[in-house]
Order: sequence, then structure tokens, then C-alpha cells
Amino acid sequence: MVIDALIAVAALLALAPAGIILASSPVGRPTVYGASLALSLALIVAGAVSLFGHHDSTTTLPLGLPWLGAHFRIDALSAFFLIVVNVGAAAASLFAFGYGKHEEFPGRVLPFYPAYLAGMNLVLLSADAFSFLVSWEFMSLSSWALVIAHHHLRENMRAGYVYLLMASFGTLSLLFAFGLLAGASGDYAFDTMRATPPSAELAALVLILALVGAGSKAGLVPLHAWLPLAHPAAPSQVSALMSGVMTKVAVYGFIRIVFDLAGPPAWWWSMPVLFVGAVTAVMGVLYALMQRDLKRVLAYSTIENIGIVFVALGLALAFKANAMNFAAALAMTAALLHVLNHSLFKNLLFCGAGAVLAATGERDMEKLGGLIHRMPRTAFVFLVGCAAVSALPPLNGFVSEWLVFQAILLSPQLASWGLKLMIPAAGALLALSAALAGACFVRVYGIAFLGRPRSNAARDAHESERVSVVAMGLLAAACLVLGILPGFAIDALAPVTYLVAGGRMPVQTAVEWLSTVPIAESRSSYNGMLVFVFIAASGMIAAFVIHRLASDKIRRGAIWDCGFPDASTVTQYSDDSFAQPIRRIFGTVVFRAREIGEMPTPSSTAPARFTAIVRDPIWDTLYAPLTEFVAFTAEKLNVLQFLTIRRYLSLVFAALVLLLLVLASWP
Amino acid sequence: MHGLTFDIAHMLAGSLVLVSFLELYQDRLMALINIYAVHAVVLTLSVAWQALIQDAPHLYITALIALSFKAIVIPVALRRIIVKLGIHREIDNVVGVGLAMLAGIGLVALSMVVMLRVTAEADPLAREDLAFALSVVLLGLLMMVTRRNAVSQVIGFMSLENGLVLAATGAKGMPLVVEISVAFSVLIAFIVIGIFLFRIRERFDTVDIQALDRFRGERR
Amino acid sequence: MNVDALEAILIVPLIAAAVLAVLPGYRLTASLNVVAALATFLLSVSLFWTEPHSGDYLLVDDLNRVFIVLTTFVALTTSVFSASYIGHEIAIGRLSPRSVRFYHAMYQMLMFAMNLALTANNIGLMWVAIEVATLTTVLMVGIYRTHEALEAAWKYFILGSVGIALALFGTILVYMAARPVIGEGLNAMVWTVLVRHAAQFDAPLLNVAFVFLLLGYGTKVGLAPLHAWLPDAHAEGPTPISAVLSGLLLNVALYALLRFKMLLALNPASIAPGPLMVTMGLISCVFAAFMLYRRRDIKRMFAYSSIEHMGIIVFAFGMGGPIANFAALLHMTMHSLTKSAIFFTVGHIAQVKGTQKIADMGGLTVTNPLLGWALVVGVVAIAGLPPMGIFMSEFLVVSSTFARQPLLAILLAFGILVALGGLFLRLNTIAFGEPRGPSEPAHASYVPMFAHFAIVFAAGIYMPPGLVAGFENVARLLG
Amino acid sequence: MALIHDLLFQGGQMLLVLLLAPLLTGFVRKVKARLLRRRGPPLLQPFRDLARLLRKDAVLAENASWLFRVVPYLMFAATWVAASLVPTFRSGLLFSWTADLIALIALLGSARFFLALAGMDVGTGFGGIGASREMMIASLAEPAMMMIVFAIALIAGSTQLSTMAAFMNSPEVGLRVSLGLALLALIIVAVAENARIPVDNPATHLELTMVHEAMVLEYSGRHLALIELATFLKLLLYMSLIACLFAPWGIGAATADPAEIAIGVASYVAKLVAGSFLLAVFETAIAKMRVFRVPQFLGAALMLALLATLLRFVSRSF
Repeated sequence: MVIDALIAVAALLALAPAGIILASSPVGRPTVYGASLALSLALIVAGAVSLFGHHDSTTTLPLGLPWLGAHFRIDALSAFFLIVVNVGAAAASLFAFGYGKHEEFPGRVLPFYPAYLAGMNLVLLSADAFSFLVSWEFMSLSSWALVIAHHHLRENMRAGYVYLLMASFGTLSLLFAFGLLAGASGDYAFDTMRATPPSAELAALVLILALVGAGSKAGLVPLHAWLPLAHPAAPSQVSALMSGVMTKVAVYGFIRIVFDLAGPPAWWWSMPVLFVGAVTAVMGVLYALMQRDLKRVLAYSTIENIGIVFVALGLALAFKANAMNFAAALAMTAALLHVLNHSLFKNLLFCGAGAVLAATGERDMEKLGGLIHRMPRTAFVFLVGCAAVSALPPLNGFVSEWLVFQAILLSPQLASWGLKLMIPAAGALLALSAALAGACFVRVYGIAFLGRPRSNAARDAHESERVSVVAMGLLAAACLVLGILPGFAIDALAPVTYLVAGGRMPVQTAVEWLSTVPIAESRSSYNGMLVFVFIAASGMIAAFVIHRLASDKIRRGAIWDCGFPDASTVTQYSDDSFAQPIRRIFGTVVFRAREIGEMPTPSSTAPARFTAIVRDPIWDTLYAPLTEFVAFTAEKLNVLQFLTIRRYLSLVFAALVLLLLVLASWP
Repeated sequence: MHGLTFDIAHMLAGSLVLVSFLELYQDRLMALINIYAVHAVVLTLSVAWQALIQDAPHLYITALIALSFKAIVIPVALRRIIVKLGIHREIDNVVGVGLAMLAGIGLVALSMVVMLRVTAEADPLAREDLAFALSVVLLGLLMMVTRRNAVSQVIGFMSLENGLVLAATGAKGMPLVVEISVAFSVLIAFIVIGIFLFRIRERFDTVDIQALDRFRGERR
Repeated sequence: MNVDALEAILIVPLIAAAVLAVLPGYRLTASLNVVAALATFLLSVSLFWTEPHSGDYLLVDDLNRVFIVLTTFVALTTSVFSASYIGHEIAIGRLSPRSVRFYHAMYQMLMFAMNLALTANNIGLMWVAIEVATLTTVLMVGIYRTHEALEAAWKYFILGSVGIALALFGTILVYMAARPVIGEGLNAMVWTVLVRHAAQFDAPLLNVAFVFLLLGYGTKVGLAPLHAWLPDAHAEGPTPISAVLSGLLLNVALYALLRFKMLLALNPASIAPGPLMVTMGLISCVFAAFMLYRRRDIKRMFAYSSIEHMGIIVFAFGMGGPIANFAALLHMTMHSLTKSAIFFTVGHIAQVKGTQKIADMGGLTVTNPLLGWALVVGVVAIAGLPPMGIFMSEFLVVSSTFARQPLLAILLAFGILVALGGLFLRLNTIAFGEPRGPSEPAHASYVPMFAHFAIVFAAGIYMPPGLVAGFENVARLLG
Repeated sequence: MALIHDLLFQGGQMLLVLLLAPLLTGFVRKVKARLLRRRGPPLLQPFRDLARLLRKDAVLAENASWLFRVVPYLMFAATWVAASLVPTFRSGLLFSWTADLIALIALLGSARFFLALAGMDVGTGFGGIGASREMMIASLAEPAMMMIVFAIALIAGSTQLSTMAAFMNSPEVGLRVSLGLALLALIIVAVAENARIPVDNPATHLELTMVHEAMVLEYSGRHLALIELATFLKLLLYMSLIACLFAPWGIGAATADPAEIAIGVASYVAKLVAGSFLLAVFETAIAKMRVFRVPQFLGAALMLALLATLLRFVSRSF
């Protein structure tokens, strides 16, 4: 199987130079995106076959490190992520099939797009440290090229720069982790690493390094700084991939290293993961609430969801360390299911944002509005996405979060008191982030799609291409299906959880009425399908009854608005004003948010001004000092470029004397 | 008989160090050049003596080069240059003489410490010789970094190189000594000519190397 | 008389130098230059199967075979590049026909000197060869006769001479150490003999010798704080010379250093050379990384990047061990190829833009796509990003070091990261963004640069077993 | 046979809540009026209002989208389903496993989500105010509610309402600090969720003080009726939730004979009466607070609930 997958990846790689050649020709876009679509479908098949066929397949090519060769392997874990990645890739390609028409520099997108897909797939396939890191960094590099595709915009270049630096930083810390796992002898193959787990303290170090390395790519706070810059900068189908899929590849890297290679976890391992995850979840959604840029909101919401995934992973670690394999399986299932769900609806949302961008040329929500009338289909699928990301039943986002909560409720059986107290606290933060996410997406949808258009661009927006809408529609359908029939996905995940968490959940599809019962029906159960049916049924019954027995007449009238309707669209609630209550409650603490209102004196005709100032604490405290340090050091050292020859000679002289002194003092 | 030969070689090498100190002390260019001539002469003597006691005739060539080129040609050329440049009365040093001397003494001590760790079965003559050679080299470098004027820096370099020749000749039966001394003479000739060229081309109004640095690539 | 390949790779450049010194007309001389370089390259390749005798003066072993082939190959590609480069220089009248004749003669002279230094079996001869190489490059750096060029040449000359002097003193000391064991005369300077008896040498003397050799040849390698000559010499000389300097001369000096390191490694009583090299390598790497940020001259920037990479290589050799040595050799090879290719690109860019000032360059991928993307590829490669070859060596260095000396590895990684930041900061403005500055269509010779990039790329993906075996063998030699 | 039996009960429950909800609101209003020395509207007034609204035509703003018309049905359906899944007089409902307590809360969350969207659909200032404040309140009330669920579920070892009720009925509950805190928090959350004084005033006509009312300002006719009914249902839901969690006395088991069921119904009605009486007293006793005092109010609930969750371990660890 892995051979076939590699062939598909090779085809993707071969597509890249074809992209260079075809970029200028009209057939370029259909060829590249069509081929990418076909190949990612093929890779989905490969992943599905090896996931449901329950057999690993490995191969070694004479590439990469000479004495090692490039090891490739598909086991349950990589098979699952292969499916996730390529479902996202297929959807994005289909979307780009139509959307790519709006691309102004196809020459800077088409070559790198398939290369990027190939990079992500290779990360999942590779089974030795070198190929893993090569693919990892290649993935970053190709996505960097896509981020700076529109290089004439300064902020894009800056985004790309920050992104590349953070990516290399992450790669280096992963490199350290692998260095520890491989030892001085340099056995970089995953099998040998697995066979010889490191000592306890080294393993702990590996955990931290993996958390930093994979976390910087997944966007864990405080290493997330690049993400909200880079994801929006790229073309939308690429943003969808970066947010929906690449972050999942990072999650894969974390699971692979920590759960698979680093040996049995210690009891405290879960603590940093839980802490970082919970903080990330809340911070991410709070950031999202403060943004005006549509795509940036989505990027920050990605950070939030990654936080949720890592909380679930932390739970899995805790249970695994306590040999509660079954609970570990539950937590891991929750994490993986959320990975899948998020990849679906975030893909959908970014595609929708892309459609809006193409239709209006605007990413600033303050200039949108009323799009539900202009682009109804996009509006509908986007609404589904918003509901899913806000974890509303009966959609898929809710199922995974529900599973996370179920896992949290198993925490009392843990041995350590620290965890007993920490996990519910993390749960509180999780609940908070879920509620805030609801607020965030009411804001997004209400401002961008509802209300009255706030700019001419929004007024004469047009529905996006049919094929793009189809792509989004498929994603929306997937969100609904996974929401009402999660059992099948959960059962499919069993081999994965068995591999990495050492246990499996009870078979869900065997439960009557196909409801989801993680532990026992007396304990907790949820049946998305029935909820869906009941809501639909009772809603329709109500409608039917009312329309029959009471009135079904509609009269259109002017806006009521308590009798003072104002024609100008600026009197609508703006995104800032919507966020104001939450900014006041949380922002004053987290973002040192301040509101400055200037009221003109009576009789003066000056307008009243209101400005809200929100600072990014993490950038101010972490990144700004770092950059200043580098700039400062460079400035100071730069003096050495401008010395006289005599001073240079004195340097040599000093070095000589110093070394002689060393010799003289040598024992 | 070994004692006497040893003492003379020792004496000559030591006096070379002494002359280096004199150079370090002397801050008038004209006088400095004269002392350098002396330096070269002493070197010639010690090389000749080595040639005698090692009965290695090819060392006489080295001695000859040292005498003719370093003791006569170069000093004469340098005198002409500095007279032309009108800097023959200039006083030139960065750090005070006293400080320079102190540093020099420190360097000599250092070289002694480093060299005397050498186990004795490497024969004593070589060992002493090396110690002195090393101190001459270090003093030459010290001179280069404590003088601002190109001429005195060249002199510093040349006395450094004298130290090398001293070491090379002290090393019994070392091949290629002649070639090396020739090569170095060429090098020095290059340097002197370089200074001279710059003067002739009216490109730099002084041989002070800082003048060169005004034309550095990236001005601040 | 019969001449075997070993002597031939010395004689051919020598003759070529003599001929080129008298021939007029740059087209003819340039092509002759290429032909001579090609001949030398082929001869050096033949060294692999013809097993030439190693006498008292010359030798071929696995160590210098690698260096020789690399040197002659880059020399060949550079000569091809320099043909088109010099053509342009003459066209705009920056070089007179006379100076071109001189340039070509010097080029072959340099090749001769470097080959001699690499094949010398006699440490005295090696020293002479490196001195000659230095002097020729000094003359070539100053060839433009501008203030800056002369100043750079002068700086190079003074610092180089001091370095030479120190190296000579070290060489003499080695002889002194060897003499009591081996006896007077030539043998005590013959490399193969020295290695055989290294164990009995007098350790303290050897230590002093190594200090002087480290500083002397380290000056040529461009280790901080002995690097001062390097950036200006790269920036002010003709670009082919910058390519040769970065790609080859630094390697040659490094080669000399390695020889003596092996000597010390064989002597148990002497100090371990490793720590010294590791320290200097680390200093150079981090220092150069920071120096990248404030550069305004594109060639000077890449010169500093050369210092950084030399630092990494010396660091790796200092760490020692099969993996680190292998990585260091690989890194050295990849760096030579990449950096010379970058200088090819930069040379053409400078000609297209009519300046070396980074401030006047912008949006190259728009105005001259091929050159611009070539630069991007080069920077990606030199910054150690996959799938280029340097990533493999950096991967091996960092990971193997981290398992042994975590702190050192972190410092090195920090240097690498800072350097990456500096390089891409400039690349962003040069290759991307709105086009800036004048730009005329490039009539460049793309073959050399893309040949190099192709090799570097291939090496990053797949290394032929033969090459690997050779490298591993050498790595074992270096201990 | 058993299935039909269960189906019967489930259907009965659905109709029961539908009928009981307006009655409850009417009763609360009546009591409040009495407390204010007014005669107040008759008990069945809510039914009359609903009927009147249903008969009228719906007037929509000309730029109201399809979402605006769908939301009332969605909201009503979600709330109704949720309400009919809370054990009232008999646990072990047929479909009780369809959604546990967490899912119930989430269902109410979806109802709120869509109502807030509807508030922003027409693009007026008031709708925005309402939506934004509603979501602000929810963003604090939901986590608090979730914490309450944790506190109880960690003790009862289940999030299944029937099981929880059965457990709270059993002697092993004992008297726990954390349960007390949870109850307090739950009451606060219930007050906030149902837009009662002091968080919001259901009877206000001063727009700026409105939260819930501001959202539905544009609604009329049958749509308004459905929203009203949904809010009635929500109040009932929370009351019966508190009842079945903290006063589960008399709730009939799944295997209950008619006598027990009669007891169950009686006790249920009694609980509702008591609850609504307390609510009325509470509402008349205190004044509405400024919107930006609400966060402190709900924050207190969140803290209480979190405290309850953590105290669970010390109160009695088993």
C-alpha cells in the first residue's frame, strides 16, 4: 500500500514542475488542480484500505541518509491522518478548481500547490527521523512560497518571514528530540527508536521538545505568532489547507513522537500538555473575537481548536500513564475525531471566506454585510460551518467536544491529586472557550453575512463558481453526517487508539438506534441522529400545524427598529461594538484593552470619536524583546566591520596570546 | 667544546631579543630603521654561526640574504621613503613606551613558560633557540599592533620574520630554509613596494593605514 | 620523461598560466582557460583509478582526493562562469585587455598553487603553496584598482602575511618536534613519515605548533576573529574570484588544518585539538550570523555566510567521530558548490543591476525571473533548508552533537537560526516585493549555477554509495 | 407492548411540558402581580396571547432573509426537544438516552445561537445590542452550567439525567458542600438564562435595558408566538431540571405503577408551584442590575461551580 501512496506522492511532486510550465497557459489551473484532486482521492483510498484492512505496510528506498535509507510506513495512525489530510486536500483542490480563476499570479501558486500536498503526505508516510524532517521542512518551505505568492504586499512578506523563522525553529527542536531518541550512535529509524526507548529524564526532555516543535507548527500559545499572519496571507484554498490540514500534520508529529516513540509516559507528562492546550483554547478564541479580518478570525479559531485537541491528548497521556487504557482510548478518540471534524469545517469556513474575498475583494468584516442575499448558497454552507465550529448539536463539532467532556469526567479515577484538580479546571477553560466560540461565530456570521451591506463591494457581490460551492457543500454535508452518525468514525478510529493509547472504545455501531455510548448507557449517551430527527420533526410539525390551523400569511414592511429605523447602514451594530462586552470582560485583563471616547463639547460640530486599543501581550512580552535583542547584538557586533588593519592585527595578536596562555596553564 | 658553541648561539639569540626590545623602545622612525638594520645584522651573525656549527653551507646563503637584503637594501629603501614622505622626524606609537616594554617582558616570560615545558631531550640548544625565536616573533607582533605608521609596522613584521628565520636556522638540518627566507624576502619586498606604490600614485596622502581605511567598503 | 596524473594536474595549470600570460584577446584566452580547467578536472578524476606513486613531495590519499576533485570541478565551472562574466566586464570597460590577460594567468596560477597545496606530501611545500595561492588572490582582489579594491587587497595582504608567518612558525615547530624521532633532513617534513611516528613526538612542542598552525591557517579559513580580510576581499574582487575564494581557498586552508589535527590526534600526550576547533567554529558561526543583518553589499553578505559555514564545518571536525566528520566533509562539499553557485548568480545580478548595493535591488523574481529564483534556491540551500544537501549535513551535525553535548548543539542551532533570519531578511527585499533599481536583460551563463544546484539538490535526496564510502573512509581517517 | 407503553409516556411528557409551560409563566406573573398588590392577568393569559399572535399575519422587514423566518421554528423545536427530555414526574423516559445533560445544554445553546443570528439579520442597532449581550451572558453562563454538570456528574458518576436523579434520590448522596454550591450556581445560571430580573427584565418596554426582548424586536405574529412559547418552555425546563437534580423526591422510576405515577405528578406540580413562587418573590424583591454588572454576577456563579467541582474531592472521596 505504501508503495502506491508513494507513487501518488511522486506524481504530485512531478506536478510541481508541470505547474511551472503550465502556469501561463489556460489549461494550467484545471490540469494542476484536477490532477491534485485525483491524486488526493487516490491517497484517501490508500489510507482507507490500510486503516480498514488493519495491515501495516513498510518499504525502504535507497534515498536520504546513505547508511539508513528512507523508511516509509503506513500504520493505523498515519493511515488515519492520510485520510484527514487528503480529504482536506481533495476539497481544497475542488474548490480551487473554480476559485483559482481569481488568482492574479498563477505562476507563483500552481507549482507550489502540489509540492505542498506532497510534503504533507510525505510527513505522514516517512518512518525515519531524516525523511520525516525533510518532508516536514519541505512542507513548511512550499507553504512559505505560497504564503508570499502575493509578494507585493508588505504584510505578506512579513508573514512569510515570521512563518519561515518559526518553522525552522520548530524543525530544530524536533531535530533535537530526534537526536535524543536516536542517541549518539544515530539510529534514526523509527523502529529502532521504538525498540530502545530513552531513559526517563531524556524522555521528559523529548516530550518538551516535541511540544515546542510540533506545537510551534500547530499554533500552540505562545508559539502561535506566525499562524494568524501566515494563514490569511496565502490564497484561500491554501489557507484552508494550512489551517485545516497542516496543523493536523503537526498534531500527528506530536502523537507519533510522544505516544509512539518516547516510550511509556510518566504521570506528570499530561500536565504541561493540558495546561498549554487549555490556555491555547481560551487565548485563541479571545484573540479571534478581537479581530476584524475575516480570515484572521478563522486562523485564531484554528488555534482554539488545536488547544482543544491538545487538551484531549493530555487527557490521553494522563490515562495512559495510569494504565487506564480504556479511558485513554476515549480521550484519544476524542482528540482524533476533533482533528477530523476541525479539518472539515475549518476547510469549509476558509473556502467560504475565499468565496467572499473573491466576490467582494474584502477581508475586513466592517466592509461586508447582507451577503446572505447576494450569495445565498455560500451563506448557507458557511452557516453550517459556523454552527459546527461553535460545537452545536447535531453537528460534528459537538460530538468530539462531548467526548472530551466525557473523558474529563473520568478524571476522578486518576491516582495523582494534581491531575484530579487540574483536569476539571482545564474542562472549565474548555467550556469557556466553547461558549466564546459561539459568540465569535455569531459575530462573524452576523456581521459578514446578515444585516445590510456596509460597502458597495458587498452590495454588488456575486455568488461564487458552482464547482466551488459544490466543494463547500460536500464539506458541509460531511459535517452533518459526522454529527449525526459519529459511531462509524469512532469505530474506524479503534485501531489507531489501540496503537497509540493501548485500548479501544466499545463498538458504537452495535448500539441500538446507533447512539454514541462511550462507557455505559447508564453513564452517558448521545444520539445525534435522533436529536436531528426530533428537531426536524417537531419543527416541521409546528410549522405544519400553524400554517394549517393559524395563519401562514407574510407581509413585508419597513424595518421596525422601535419606530426609529435609520436608512444609513453604518448605524448597524459593527463587529467592534459586538465584541465590546467581551472585550470589556476579558480583554481588559488579557489584552490590556482600553477604550477612548472623545465627546465633542455641546455646540461644537466635531464628530465624537471612539477608539478601542487592544495589545497582543504575547508578542509584546516574547517576540518583540527577541527581535530587539538580535537587532541590538547585530548593531553592536557590526563595529567589527569597520576597524583599522592595526586593530584587526591586535585581534589576531590577542587570540594568539590567549591560546598561548591556555597552553601555559595546561596541566 | 659543545659548551662554547652553545653559549655563543645562545648569546646571539638573546641579543636578538634585546634588539627587539630596543625597537620596541625606539619611537622615532629614522632611529627605528637603524635599529632594525642592527637586528638584521645580529640575525646574520647567528645564522652564520649556526651554519658554522651545523656545517650546513646552505645556511650561509640565508645569512647572505639577511645581510644584504634586510640589513642594507630594505633600510635604505625605507629611509628614502620616509624622507620622501617627510615623516622621518615623526614620533609614532599608540601605547606609551613603558607600557609596551612591560607587555614585551610579559610576552617573553610567556614564551619562556610555553617553551620550557618542552621536554629536555629535544636538545637544549634548540629549546633555548625556540624560546628566543618565539619571543622575537611575539615582540614583532606587539610592535605591529602598537604602531600606527605603516613603516614601523613593516619593521615589526620584518623583525617577526627574523624570529622565524632564527627558529628555522636553529632547527638542525631543516630543509627549505633558504627557499623560505627567499620567499619571505619577496613578501617583504611586496609590502615595501606596496607602500611605495601608494605613495607614488598620490592615492593616499599618508602611509598611515587609517588612510586606507577611509576607503572601506561600507562606510557607516 | 613520463608524467603521471598527479604531476600532470600541477603541470597543466602551470603551463596554461605561462601561455595565458602572453596570449592576447579575451575570447581565446577565456576558452583556453576553460580548456585547461577541464583538462585538470579530468586528470583529477582519473586519480581515482590510476594509482600514482606518492613520493617525498607529492601524495594522493583518500583525504585529499576528495578535496582535489572538488577543487578542480569548481575551478572548471567557475572558469565557464568567468568567461561570460569577464566578457561583460570588458564590454563595460571595467577591465582592460591587459588586466584580463593577467587575470587569466593568475587564475591558472591559483589553480596550480591550490592543487600543489592539496597534493603536497611535505609540510614545507604545503606552506609555500598556500602562500603562493594567497599572494595570487591578493593580486586578483586588487585587479579593479579602485580605492575599495586596493584597500581590500592591502588588508588581505597584511593579515594574510601575518597568518603565513604564524603558519610557518608552526611548521618549523612541527619539524623540531619530529627531528629527534625521525632524524634531521627532509624526512622530518614528509607527511607520510610524520604520521607514522607521530606518537613519539614531543607533546608540548606539538601543542605550541598546533596553536600557531590553527591561527596561521585559521586566518585563511576565515575563522573569527581572524576573518577580517575575508568579507572585503570577497566584496571588492571580481566575482569569479569571490566564488573561488569561498568555494576553494577556504577549503584548502581547512585541509592543511585537518592534516595537522590528524597529527595531533595520533599523539596521545598532546592536547586534544577538538575543543579549540569547536570553540573557534562556534564563535565564527554565531558571530557571522549576527553580522549578516547589517550588510548593505550583497557579496559581502554572502562572504559572511561563508564564515558562518566554515565555522560549522570546523565545529563538526572538532566534534569528531564518524558521523560528525562525515557531516563536516559533506557540509564542506555542499557549501563549496552552493556558495560558488550563489556567487555566480550574484555576479550576474550585480551586472544586471549595475551595483552590489542591496538597497538598489528589488523584485528580481519579477524583472529577471531566472536569476531571481536561482538566488532564492541558493539562499534556501545555503540556509540549510531541505531538500538541499546542506540540510543533511546540518541534520547530522546538530542531532549527533545534541546527543553528546546538548549545550553546544543549542548554540550552533541558535547560530544557524539567526543566520537564516538574516539571509531571508535580505532575500525578501532582493528577490521579492516591488522591483527596484535599474535592470537590463541578463545575458548570463546559467549552466554552471544550475549544474551546482542540481548536484546539491540531488545530494540532498540521494547520495551515490561510492561517494558515501569515500566520505566514510575519510571520516574514519580523521578519527 | 413495553415499547408502546414507553412511547406513550414520552409523548405524554412532550404534550405535558407544552401545556404546562405557558401555565407556569402565567402563574409566576400572577404571583408577582399579587405581591405588588395588583390583581394581575388571569392565569391563562399566556395561552390567549399565543393564540392571538398565531392568528395574526407575520410582518417581516423587507430585507429579512430566509434565516429570519426559519429561526423561530428551529429555536422552538430545539427547546421543546430539550424540555421533553428532562424527567419530570417519571424518570427512565424512552428517549432519555438521546441526549444527556451536556447535550441538553448544548441544545439550548444552539437555540440561542440561531436566535442571536436572527437578531442581527435585519441589521438594526437593537438587534445587535440584544445579540451581543445575549452571547456575552451565554459566554459566562454556559461554562458555569458545564461546571455545575461536572460537580454533580463527578459525584453521581453519570451525565444521564435519569441516573443522576436516581442517584440524588438514593441515601448515599449525603449532604455535600459542593452540592450546595452547585445548587446556588445553578439558580443564578437559571435566572440569567431565562432573562429574569436581575439580569434582564422580561416585562420591560425600555429598549436599552432589554437583552432578550431586543433580539426579537423585529418579530411578529406566529414567529413571535413560537419564540414566546420557547421561552416559556425554557423556564419550565430549568425549573424541572432543578427539581429533578436537587429535589428528586417522588419521581417515579421507569417501572412505576399508576399510584407512584400519581405521586410523581403531584410532587412535580408541587415543586413547580414552589419554584415559581420563590422566583416571583425573588424577582419582586430585587432590582435589575446594569448590564456590565451581570458579568460579576455570572462570574460568581462560575466560581461557585468551579469551587463545587474541586470541593467534590475533599467533601467525600470515594
